[in-house]
Amino acid sequence: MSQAKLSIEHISKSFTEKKGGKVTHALLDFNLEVAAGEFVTIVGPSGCGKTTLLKIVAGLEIASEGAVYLDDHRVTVPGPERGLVFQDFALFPWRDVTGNIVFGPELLKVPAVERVKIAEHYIRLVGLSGNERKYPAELSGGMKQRVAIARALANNPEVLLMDEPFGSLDAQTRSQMQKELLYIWQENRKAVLFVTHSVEEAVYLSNRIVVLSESPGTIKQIYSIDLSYPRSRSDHGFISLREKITGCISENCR
Amino acid sequence: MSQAKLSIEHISKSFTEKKGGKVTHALLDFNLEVAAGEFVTIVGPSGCGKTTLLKIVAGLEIASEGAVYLDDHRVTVPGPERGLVFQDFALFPWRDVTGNIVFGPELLKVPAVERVKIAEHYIRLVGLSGNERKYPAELSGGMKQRVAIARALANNPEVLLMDEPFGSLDAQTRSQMQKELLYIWQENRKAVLFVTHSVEEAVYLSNRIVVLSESPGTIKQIYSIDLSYPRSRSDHGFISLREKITGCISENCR
Amino acid sequence: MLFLLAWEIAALLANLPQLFPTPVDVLSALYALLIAPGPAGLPWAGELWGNTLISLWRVLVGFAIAAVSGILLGVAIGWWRNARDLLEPIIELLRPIPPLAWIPLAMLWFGLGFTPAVFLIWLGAFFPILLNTVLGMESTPKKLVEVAKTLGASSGQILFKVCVPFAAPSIMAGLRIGIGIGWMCLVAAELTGSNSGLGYMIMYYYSTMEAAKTVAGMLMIGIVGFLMFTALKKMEDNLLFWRVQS
Amino acid sequence: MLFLLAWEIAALLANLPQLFPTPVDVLSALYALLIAPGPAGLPWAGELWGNTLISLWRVLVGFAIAAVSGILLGVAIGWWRNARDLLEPIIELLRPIPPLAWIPLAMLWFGLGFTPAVFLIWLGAFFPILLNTVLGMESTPKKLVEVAKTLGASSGQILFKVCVPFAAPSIMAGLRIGIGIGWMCLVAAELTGSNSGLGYMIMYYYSTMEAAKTVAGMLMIGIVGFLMFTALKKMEDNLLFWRVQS
Amino acid sequence: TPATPATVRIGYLLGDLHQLPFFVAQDKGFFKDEGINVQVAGPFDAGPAEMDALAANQLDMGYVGIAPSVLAAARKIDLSIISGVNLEGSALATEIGINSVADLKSKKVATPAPGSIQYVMLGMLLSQNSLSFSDLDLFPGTIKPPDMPQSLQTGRISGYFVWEPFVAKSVVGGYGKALVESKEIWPGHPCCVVVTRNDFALKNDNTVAAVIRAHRKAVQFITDNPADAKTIAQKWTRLDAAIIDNAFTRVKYTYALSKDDVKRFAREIISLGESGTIKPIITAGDVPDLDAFVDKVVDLQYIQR
Ligand SMILES: Nc1ncnc2c1ncn2[C@@H]1O[C@H](COP(=O)(O)OP(=O)(O)OP(=O)(O)O)[C@@H](O)[C@H]1O
Ligand SMILES: Nc1ncnc2c1ncn2[C@@H]1O[C@H](COP(=O)(O)OP(=O)(O)OP(=O)(O)O)[C@@H](O)[C@H]1O
Ligand SMILES: [Mg+2]
Ligand SMILES: [Mg+2]
Repeated sequence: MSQAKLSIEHISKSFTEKKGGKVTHALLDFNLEVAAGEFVTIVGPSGCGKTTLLKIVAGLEIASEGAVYLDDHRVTVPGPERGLVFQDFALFPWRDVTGNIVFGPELLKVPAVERVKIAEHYIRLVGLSGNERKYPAELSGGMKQRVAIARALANNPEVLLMDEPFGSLDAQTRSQMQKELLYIWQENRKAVLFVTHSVEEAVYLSNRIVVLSESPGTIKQIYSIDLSYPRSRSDHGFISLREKITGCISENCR
Repeated sequence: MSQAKLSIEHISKSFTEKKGGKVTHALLDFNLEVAAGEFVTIVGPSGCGKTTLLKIVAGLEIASEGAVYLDDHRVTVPGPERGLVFQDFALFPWRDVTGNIVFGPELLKVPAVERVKIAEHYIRLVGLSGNERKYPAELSGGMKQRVAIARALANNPEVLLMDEPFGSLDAQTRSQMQKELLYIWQENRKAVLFVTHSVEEAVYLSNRIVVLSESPGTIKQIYSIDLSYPRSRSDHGFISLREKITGCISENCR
Repeated sequence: MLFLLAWEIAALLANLPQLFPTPVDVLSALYALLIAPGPAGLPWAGELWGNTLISLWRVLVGFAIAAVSGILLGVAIGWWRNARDLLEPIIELLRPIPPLAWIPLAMLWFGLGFTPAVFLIWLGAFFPILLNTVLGMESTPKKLVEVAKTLGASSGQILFKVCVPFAAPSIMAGLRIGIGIGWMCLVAAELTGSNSGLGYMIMYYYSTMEAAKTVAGMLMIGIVGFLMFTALKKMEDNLLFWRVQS
Repeated sequence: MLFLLAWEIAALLANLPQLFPTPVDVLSALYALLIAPGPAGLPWAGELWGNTLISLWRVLVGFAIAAVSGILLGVAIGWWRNARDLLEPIIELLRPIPPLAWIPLAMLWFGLGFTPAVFLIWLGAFFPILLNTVLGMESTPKKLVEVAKTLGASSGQILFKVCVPFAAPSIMAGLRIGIGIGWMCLVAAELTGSNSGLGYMIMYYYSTMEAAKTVAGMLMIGIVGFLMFTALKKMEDNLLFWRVQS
Repeated sequence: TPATPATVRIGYLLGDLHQLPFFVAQDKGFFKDEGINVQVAGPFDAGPAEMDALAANQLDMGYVGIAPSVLAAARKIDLSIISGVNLEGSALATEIGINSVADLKSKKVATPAPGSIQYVMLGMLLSQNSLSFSDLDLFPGTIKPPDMPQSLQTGRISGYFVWEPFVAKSVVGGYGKALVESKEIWPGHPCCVVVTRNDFALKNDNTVAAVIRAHRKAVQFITDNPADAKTIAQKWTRLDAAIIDNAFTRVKYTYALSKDDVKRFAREIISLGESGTIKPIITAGDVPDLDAFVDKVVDLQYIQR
């Protein structure tokens, strides 16, 4: 077997509509390896199977075919070593910001004093200081998303699975969050599997970018980004790569 | 009184935390007029009060102070002449894609035959053909968002209020949707109040752009965009405006 | 099966056939009741079936009225603050009053036999249906109501196109509780001058100290109740297929 | 007030004091019951208060057991398919069996007075609590369970940190239905060889055909039931403040 | 005999052997012979419920205990007691080990509902023994007669005062005995009676008379053909022959009715309350003039026609 941290082998996934009965093939023979400490981003059109892929890796969906290995062990159920930031946040409505963020540590029976510290740390990190006691219903869209990110990070997983985690953030907050994420990733050498619709973001963050084709999701092209961190968005190499990948998504890949 | 289609006068809004009891000022003395057929975009940092503003205009939140006028009539309750695309989609889980889209026409007792036509039209428009009978739980994030857009459009409102309507879409779908929106807007001369985090999108679409300051939301600057439609993203005027506004959001406005 | 065996053994050990008949006794009592002539209304159906049919009809009518009135009132209470403020105190005062205590008034208002029995069954089934309808209405997400409003829904439309569909699972659970309690009230209901029905049959054999037949009647109540429950559950699964299973 | 007036007029018009006493009669009966000596256990409390306290205690004990057992079993059924497959048929068979039918067995198993009464109250309150707990458990959004899983929650943790909090509103509604039905079963419960309690008191005065005192007892049941309901409601509002109001 | 049968709504009590004349009259067609179409209303599980039904105009006539009918009259329900049904027929059943009424002191004892004839007679018995209800641990009405034998058998209670066949049940079962029979306390005491709503009787005088004629025929039939009567009893109550036989030794069927008996019953219930033997049920305040009360309530004309 491979040396990869995460290896996704021959995954296919199809769904049958509850009412219509039509079968949707969300993924078809998908293969990918993510090395330890690698930052891989998936881009592709809406509905091509990105979320489905992350959920299969997280162990929340069962692949119709194929298997996922983490450190050479097959994974079939969710575990705290793979943290997922959900596309639609999925906060616990009965817990305030702090309560949502410390949910994971609470499960691991981290002592209360330490939990307070963790909460403070991540609340500051995502820029939500002053909102500790708000409940999900009292948060703006971007604030909810940041709570979801903080909740996943607070659990300190080995593999971070992030589904459009910055989609609801303004440019400034977003670039701040990108920097924080890169910092965390570099400090802890986590493996990151990241989904975004922003090619610029993908190029700014990733070691490799996987472009998916339209449904059913198969790999259209994989790009390795050899630019050194921190990257500059106005750098010539950056821009040309961005253009190339944008073209690949919509038409043909070079 | 004014000649504007929509006029927002001296709006302030504050919330009190349920548990913490802290008061958040979401908006402070906000004033804006939107002329008939005008496309106005609001940009600003996460949590600055954009959603709150749209909800007040929609009649879903009651302003702590100030008033909103539509064609010189004060509005306090929601009505179908102001259509809102929600930031978090809010689809009806017990209705399939078609069912969600025709919800509005159904309320207006549009005959079934015509409803079918409306549904077909908007499903094609948002690129969801083939997914008519899926239920919200069976849709991807981007698909849900498109259903929400189609649902609002299918009701053919005079004023369109759109809260980050393209946030979960890939670049290609997004630019397609932008074109469709411009087309609909130009054909019907609707007034549009649009929220986005993408300055590029704002410059591409709007007649005017309103930049909000951080919480509490007050107007930092208003930009008029005199470029003619259709606009080119690589146009020099486009790029310089984009840069100017981006700078204004994060720092100082010129 | 195991359950039956345990019962047989326990009953044999207790050796109190009067209070605690064995399953064998009960089965032979069931058989005896099957072949005995039916009640006045339905003599062709045999005592057991005849009385079961009569009771079933009473419970179904009472339950149907309870379902309609409980859902309507529940929707009203969940919807209008005024309706809630007006009705809730009255309802909550009346709710705990036991069905037995209503018997005299039921007789005064409804005479003897069918109607007061239906009334008492209604009383039992009504409140759980009502409460669960209110629960469902109240837990409708604000967001969905807001969407409907911006699409121009009138209050009535919000009610019937948003709140009621959303409350459906809760209402269905209320119906299941309600039909159970309706059945449960059967004995009390058939104490008001009935001379037919399962509840009457049970009371009759109770007064004649034929324990096996009493238990057979109880068993029949259990079985029919179970079947009705299963039917409701089937209906629910069909109606609420959109519900995501966890 | 209006309600009382309507009652007075209706009762006067009906002119059947035996079936339908007027509020004035009932109030004077209430007064008479307040000053009469209390039941054997609590003679100092007066007949009305003494019996109310005794019944209250029985209902609270029965309800507490029903709450604990109903929630636990409901959680188990909502959680483990196996528990559901095993228990649901038995429960659904037993559920519709009327409390009156349980009286002989209750007396056989539990003797006289307190324990069988508590058993019958438990029977009444248990099933609604159970069903609403299952309903709440089943409607927990899949998403929230998934989040908890990716954060490493064990089954038990998902149960107690996700499903139970989510099911809380539904469970609370079940508790409210349950305590209502528990009270409602009081008369039946106190037919199991009691000689104190509100249910007993009602039965007593019903037998001696003192209608005003019977109604006074019913009213007391209604009032105490209402107070318990209100207390539960308060508790609920405090516990579930995070619920968004629509 | 009228040309078209008159319909009468008659109530009775569930599974009560005392009301055998009603079953016999129906079984033998005596009502039909009199041109009466009986609409059986009920059965009721207790006298007060039957009296409520009468008050609510859901019944025209009823077979019921003397106690509920006197109570009902004292509570201003406009009825008349117009015939007897049976005398005696109740007893105090106790554990084998109880040998005197005094032995029951502080023991658990069950009776039918308060105000019933059995309840009143237990009061009389205690009073004769210088005891009162407060000397017993009494359960009036909350152990149903069918449960009494078993409660005795399982030792939950030490005695009970009840009508047949529930005394016979314990005696035949061998775990109880009839310590005191009701006729020892009050020889020839009334038990079940026939009542009618006065406004009904006023408008349907002949019909009521015809019902009572059929009733008398039935009582006579029981006296003349005890064996046939037992068969009918078995058919209607479905009790074991042995139990019915045993019960028949204590129940005396008669249509006779005496104003003095009714008066004595009313007086006993009032004075037991006054002496504190029982909790007051009817007071002198309810029935200020006992003679006038009895004259109004008891109507002997029908058994004489
Ligand atoms: N639970 C489900 N049941 C049925 N079909 C589903 C389910 N989840 C996803 N699908 C279908 O699978 C396909 C892929 O969905 P997925 O959510 O993975 O897309 P995505 O790439 O994440 O899209 P987006 O960018 O819009 O979020 C879609 O056609 C969707 O309709
Ligand atoms: N229902 C509510 N109760 C309490 N506070 C609220 C409520 N809705 C919004 N707020 C607060 O008001 C402020 C503005 O929220 P709003 O949703 O308008 O922001 P936004 O500009 O839309 O942000 P985003 O870009 O993240 O969506 C936030 O601080 C938020 O916490
Ligand atoms: Mg997705
Ligand atoms: Mg917003």
